[in-house]
Amino acid sequence: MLDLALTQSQEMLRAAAREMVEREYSKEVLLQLESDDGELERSLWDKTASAGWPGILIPAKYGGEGGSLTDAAVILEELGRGPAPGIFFSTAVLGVLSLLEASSEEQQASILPRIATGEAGIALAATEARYVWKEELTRTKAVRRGDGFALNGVKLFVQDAGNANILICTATLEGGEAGLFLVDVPLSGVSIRPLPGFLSDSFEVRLDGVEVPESALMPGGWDALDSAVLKALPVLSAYQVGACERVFEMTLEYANSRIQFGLPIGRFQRVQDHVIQIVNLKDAARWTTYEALWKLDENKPDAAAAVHVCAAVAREAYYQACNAAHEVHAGLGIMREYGLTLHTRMSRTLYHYLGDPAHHKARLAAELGL
Amino acid sequence: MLDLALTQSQEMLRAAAREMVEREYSKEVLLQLESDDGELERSLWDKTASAGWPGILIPAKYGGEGGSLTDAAVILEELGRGPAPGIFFSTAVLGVLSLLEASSEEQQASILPRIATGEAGIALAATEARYVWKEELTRTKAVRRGDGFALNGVKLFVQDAGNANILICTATLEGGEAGLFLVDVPLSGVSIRPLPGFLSDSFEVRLDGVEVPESALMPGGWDALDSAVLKALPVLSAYQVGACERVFEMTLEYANSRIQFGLPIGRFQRVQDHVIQIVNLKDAARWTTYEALWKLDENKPDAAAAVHVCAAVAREAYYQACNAAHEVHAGLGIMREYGLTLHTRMSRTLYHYLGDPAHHKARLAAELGL
Amino acid sequence: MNFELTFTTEQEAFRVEVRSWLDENAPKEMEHPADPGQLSAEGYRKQRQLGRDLGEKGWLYPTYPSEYGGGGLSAEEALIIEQELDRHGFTLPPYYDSGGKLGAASIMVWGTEEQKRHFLPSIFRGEVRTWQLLTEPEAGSDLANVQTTARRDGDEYVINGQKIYVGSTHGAEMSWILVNTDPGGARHQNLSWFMVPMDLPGVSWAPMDLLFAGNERGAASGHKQTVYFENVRLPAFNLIGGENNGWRVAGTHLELEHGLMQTSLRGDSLWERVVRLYTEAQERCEPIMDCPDASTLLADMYIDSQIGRLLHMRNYWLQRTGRPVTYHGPQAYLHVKRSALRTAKALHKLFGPYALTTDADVGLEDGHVEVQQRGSIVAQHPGGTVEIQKVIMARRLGIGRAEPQKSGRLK
Amino acid sequence: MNFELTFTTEQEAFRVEVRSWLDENAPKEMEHPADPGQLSAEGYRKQRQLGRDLGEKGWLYPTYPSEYGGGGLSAEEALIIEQELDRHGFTLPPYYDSGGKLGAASIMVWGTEEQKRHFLPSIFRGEVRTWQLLTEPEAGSDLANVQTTARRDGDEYVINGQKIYVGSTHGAEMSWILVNTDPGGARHQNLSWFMVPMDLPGVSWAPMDLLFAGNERGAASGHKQTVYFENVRLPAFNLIGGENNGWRVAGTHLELEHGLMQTSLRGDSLWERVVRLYTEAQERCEPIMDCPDASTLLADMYIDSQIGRLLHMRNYWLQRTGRPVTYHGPQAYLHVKRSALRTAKALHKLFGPYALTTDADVGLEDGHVEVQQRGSIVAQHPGGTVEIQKVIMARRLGIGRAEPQKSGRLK
Repeated sequence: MLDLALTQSQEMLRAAAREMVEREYSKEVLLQLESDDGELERSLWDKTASAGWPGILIPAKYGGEGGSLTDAAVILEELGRGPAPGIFFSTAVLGVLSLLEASSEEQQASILPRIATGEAGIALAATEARYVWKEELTRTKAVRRGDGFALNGVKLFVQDAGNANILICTATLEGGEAGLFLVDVPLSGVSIRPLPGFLSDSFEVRLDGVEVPESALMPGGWDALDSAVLKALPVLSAYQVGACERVFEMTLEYANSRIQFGLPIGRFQRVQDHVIQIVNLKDAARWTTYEALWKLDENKPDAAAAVHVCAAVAREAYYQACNAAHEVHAGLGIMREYGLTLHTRMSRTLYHYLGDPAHHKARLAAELGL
Repeated sequence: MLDLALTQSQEMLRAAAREMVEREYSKEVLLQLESDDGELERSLWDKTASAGWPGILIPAKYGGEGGSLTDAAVILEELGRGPAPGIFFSTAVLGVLSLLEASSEEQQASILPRIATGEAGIALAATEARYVWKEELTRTKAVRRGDGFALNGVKLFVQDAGNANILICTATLEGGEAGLFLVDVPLSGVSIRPLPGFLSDSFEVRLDGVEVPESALMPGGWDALDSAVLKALPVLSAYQVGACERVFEMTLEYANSRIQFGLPIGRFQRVQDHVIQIVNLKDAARWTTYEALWKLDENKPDAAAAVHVCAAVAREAYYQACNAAHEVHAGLGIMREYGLTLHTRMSRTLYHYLGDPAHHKARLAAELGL
Repeated sequence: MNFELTFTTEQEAFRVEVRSWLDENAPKEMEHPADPGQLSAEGYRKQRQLGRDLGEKGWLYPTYPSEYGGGGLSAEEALIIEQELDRHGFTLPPYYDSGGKLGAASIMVWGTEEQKRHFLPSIFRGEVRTWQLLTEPEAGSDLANVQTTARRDGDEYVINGQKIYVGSTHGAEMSWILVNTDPGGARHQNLSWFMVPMDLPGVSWAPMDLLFAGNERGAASGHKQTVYFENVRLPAFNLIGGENNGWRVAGTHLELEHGLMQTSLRGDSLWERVVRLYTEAQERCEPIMDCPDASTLLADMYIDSQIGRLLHMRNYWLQRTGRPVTYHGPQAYLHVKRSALRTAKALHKLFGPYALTTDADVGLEDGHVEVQQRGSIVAQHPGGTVEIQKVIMARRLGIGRAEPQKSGRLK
Repeated sequence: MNFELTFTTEQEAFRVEVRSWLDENAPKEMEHPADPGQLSAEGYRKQRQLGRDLGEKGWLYPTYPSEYGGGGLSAEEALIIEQELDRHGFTLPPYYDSGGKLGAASIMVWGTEEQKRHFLPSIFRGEVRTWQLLTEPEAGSDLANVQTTARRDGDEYVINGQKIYVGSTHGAEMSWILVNTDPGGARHQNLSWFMVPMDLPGVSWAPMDLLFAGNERGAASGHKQTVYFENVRLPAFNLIGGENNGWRVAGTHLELEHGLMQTSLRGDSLWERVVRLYTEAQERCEPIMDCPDASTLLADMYIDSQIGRLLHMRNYWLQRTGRPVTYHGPQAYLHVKRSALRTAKALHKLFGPYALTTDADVGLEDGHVEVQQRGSIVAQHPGGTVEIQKVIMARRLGIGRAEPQKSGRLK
């Protein structure tokens, strides 16, 4: 029967996650993180790990929870309220799904337990100079050397690389297809450099003759990665949904408490319309996202179209919700200490990450046979 | 020196045109025209002709005014306030410019004086099944027969064909290029059929073995026609500017006189924003249009880019201004007798006519070297 | 979570029953004119006959108590009936009866037992079609400003005034009306709500000449009417909810009208038409227009239709499970209105002038695309303008208010 | 009509004079940091030195009367100076001096002869840079709600309070301030407007930590400051326009600030940068993103820039020819604000994450593209939010009013 409620255990998970995010990822902490050298972020990660959440998608045999994508989304939605840093998504969602889809039994047995305990952090180093999600644009090369491979190339806009100790790097094999390599960092020849500006936790990863053993290559290739990304996308959208919820709450509260012309500014229709826009964006993002999650969890054949719908909607929603929130907050909103700009920056970072709305609409059109 | 005012004689022309439009093209008359069999339209045409306006762009030696494109635009802007039917534009602007660009001295001497006196009405029958402005999409064929040609094909969405007595028809010559033919109507083999619906004065023209003499072929081809269209476009935009002005006036008046909740509805910010939107649209259309006209009249080398800017802006402006006006008028606006829907219908008709905004943006991008 | 409407074995058995009954009893050769104003008298008669046949089985208003002529069925069974009717191209009811839907819901909340027994069965059995009489020239967005008056005179009320944007083609037997019963009274406390048989002396109507009048939710309405009341004498029994309590009665049906009426959760048939048109043109290597962002336009249309479907699904679920429904109705309604305009623009961009003509040879889909061009403009206003939907959303969300506004009574 | 700025022979001769003077005197190796907050002390010193040099020739505030230190030149000559400065990458004034521009205009209207002679020459000669002190924590859109007070005490006023979003990096020597001089007085009749030297005891300031602070019109401001007043004693002579007349004085500079300050009519340098970036990428067959509607996005950006140019040109012409200027300023300002957001989105779509980084290797155009991403958000608010521009437009257009509102005094 139609049931749009979370299960009881999901509700408990949500409550715990909300409590943790409010306690650990306060505005003050997140502002501090903007100028963090990594130490603060690691200590936060340890706390998240101790709750068992990095293992949410990891099978029980590897020490995880064996949860559904919807379970993971419940946690991500709460993290989005922070907005907490992306390393959780990179590791526990995208990283784990990539390993489950593409890696060998041995690789899984070696890495997944370390993720579950919070020991390992993963970053996917796939994108390069052209920021388009296509196998043939991989220019990083993997050349056989001895028992292993030498990797050469530059990965750009790698999310969370600075906070990971394992990179999943795409590199072209001799046959021309992309291979997926597990690269432990730090490692000789790997240099990781943050890209400053109006985006969060984005890095350049240079691979200069990086030597990795044979066992670093995963059996699965680009298609496996693609299907991991497809599953990860609506979980990321859930993060954007949670972020929109928080932006909505901040904005409604401000609209009701800020007095100008003797009235709460929320009495003015122009201000109301900004708040209404945020509500409409967040609800569209929420329901397209949870339907896509349900379709993936239920293995529905038309899940891919639903995924691209929610990916397009949630990216746009977070971006525009932040803009609308800025309209309501005006001067206050652009003060760093107020905290709205944490969301604005994150909304920009996630707008293009794993494909911007135009990309997902193109994929959607393809899924629909257009 | 920078001078954005009309000249004194243009101001006189404007005043006379406004007076004529208010007198002859009242809402009641225009509503009657919607179910007219042509007689009313012809009598209105005669009155327009008696003012000498059909000759506005015709050189003095052919009995015209020899006016500038800006002069013509002044008249068209006033006609747009009606919105008066399109036959004036089709004849006195697009028709005359096509003849001036593409036809022979003899053809001009034969037809232009008849236009100046109001005797001849012109329609350009160029578009076919694919509604794209490209020479190679002309499928109507002109085949040599005796001293002349036989024309076969179907022209679609020909504006004002039902009110014209000369058609300018494009048809592919044996060499594959499009030729422009002057076709007097009525004529055996030509059938003209109105296309009903939410558009104004649009016709299907079927050419079934239509025989025309050698002298019907104009010396100029598609390029000449293209440059006539380029000049006609901002004059059409001026019509849309005038229409937007009228829509603005109707809407402002209604916002100030309609009382709901004890206040003029114009006191509500949401209603104000619709009116403001109309003002912004009309002003953008106005100034891009008159700059393009000035650039054409002054033979500026970058006139084409300006033309495509104003064409894109004015089409969108009229379309959206009508939508915004409907928001303000709500129920009243959709009553035929109120007159707003005359504009709505015309705004739709002109949205795609001679190229929709997407077409003009593509042409603009090409002009800008993008 | 479960985003699917699933049914029990018993319910699926009921579906079989409905299906076979419909295969036997639903009229064939239905008319689906693009402009519902073109529905013939014969087409209308068929709709009404099917309505009476359904009514007899309790399938016309399936979820209402059988004691009043409803079906006493579950929401799932009602949905099954609706889905099966949809296979035959019918809605539930098969004729335009928004007045019956909204009126019945209001009477269920505010009527006396006697009134329920008197008014509901004829609606539920399909014996009457009911119009809603709300809007007036001076009462559009400001509905509480109605100027039509009802003056008490013994056991009767005498009604005078004028209502606009009423109903449909082919008339109605019944209506309900919001009128002023205390011209000097305080706003919102001076209104009353009556059931009015349309054959009373002094009631008359005439069609309005509009850009387009059909395609509201449910069966399309066809033309809208102006209804005149000239000294219409009405039994006091027909007053529902008490004198000067009309604004609260109206709160019930306004709540429903503002986005909570659509329960069918059907797909978007226009979307399917458009995809077919577009892909057919593509296959012939002949898009009508040079439209560089055609696939984006189509993707956006699809996304809009998915959001609309999901918002209605959510509202249905909230109602079904007794969860609070506040801003949700107007939100869904707002989406439907706004996305209709976006779709119209996209169709114009994709198909150019073809989207605008009803011509049998040249027009698209027997005029259904042209009708959407006009209908999308008109659709911004009925059931509350876009602005009114936002006003309600803002109140229900508590924007700029100490307390969010409460919803109208639905029970 | 004539859409071209043409100049007489005399004016062209003046251009030659300006050009050769600038070639000789304008500092070389100018800094153009993407974030003007990065302007070095040395860069600022050069700007100020050029300002003083221009001021000496009457070219800093060219159109103001020479008796007050202005240039006594025509609008055309001023435009020539501006165009020639633009060739060297400078604005007029070459440093952030919106307070000087707006303050001087207000003093010209409301100051006494003695006040003009006292305050204007140092502004016009570039001896002081002036900040404007308007916004407070409780007075944003509702500017008339300022809480900073000035209490008369003998020949002095004593100022206490706090102003935010003030000025620039590298300080200022002068400011003007809107304060409350009658805390119990009626709204709009309780304010006064003062000139305040920034070196008075009790004045202090500290930078605000903002998303972005620069890129207002004219020379960019760099950081914004919070300015504190603690028992600052100010000569009563510094009161401009009389006690409790401050709202009318403010009407003058608000009129200018709301879209009438831009006179340069320059092209859009960001547009040129973007076209270059895009075409370079195209030529290498390497658009950064798969962006199906790239050419539409670029065409839309171009169209926005043309509309902005034309609206400013119209406003300039209206002012120059003494025609009424009503809703026009806020309209142009609104367009600038809104199109900045559209441009930011388009750049993000065209260049993806590249648009967001200041990285020297990876970022675009030395960070100018990234700065636009942040700056476009911030640009919605200063000089009146988007909502305030609409409020003024609605009043000036007379929407919902018996009479359109009159503009602030500019003469």
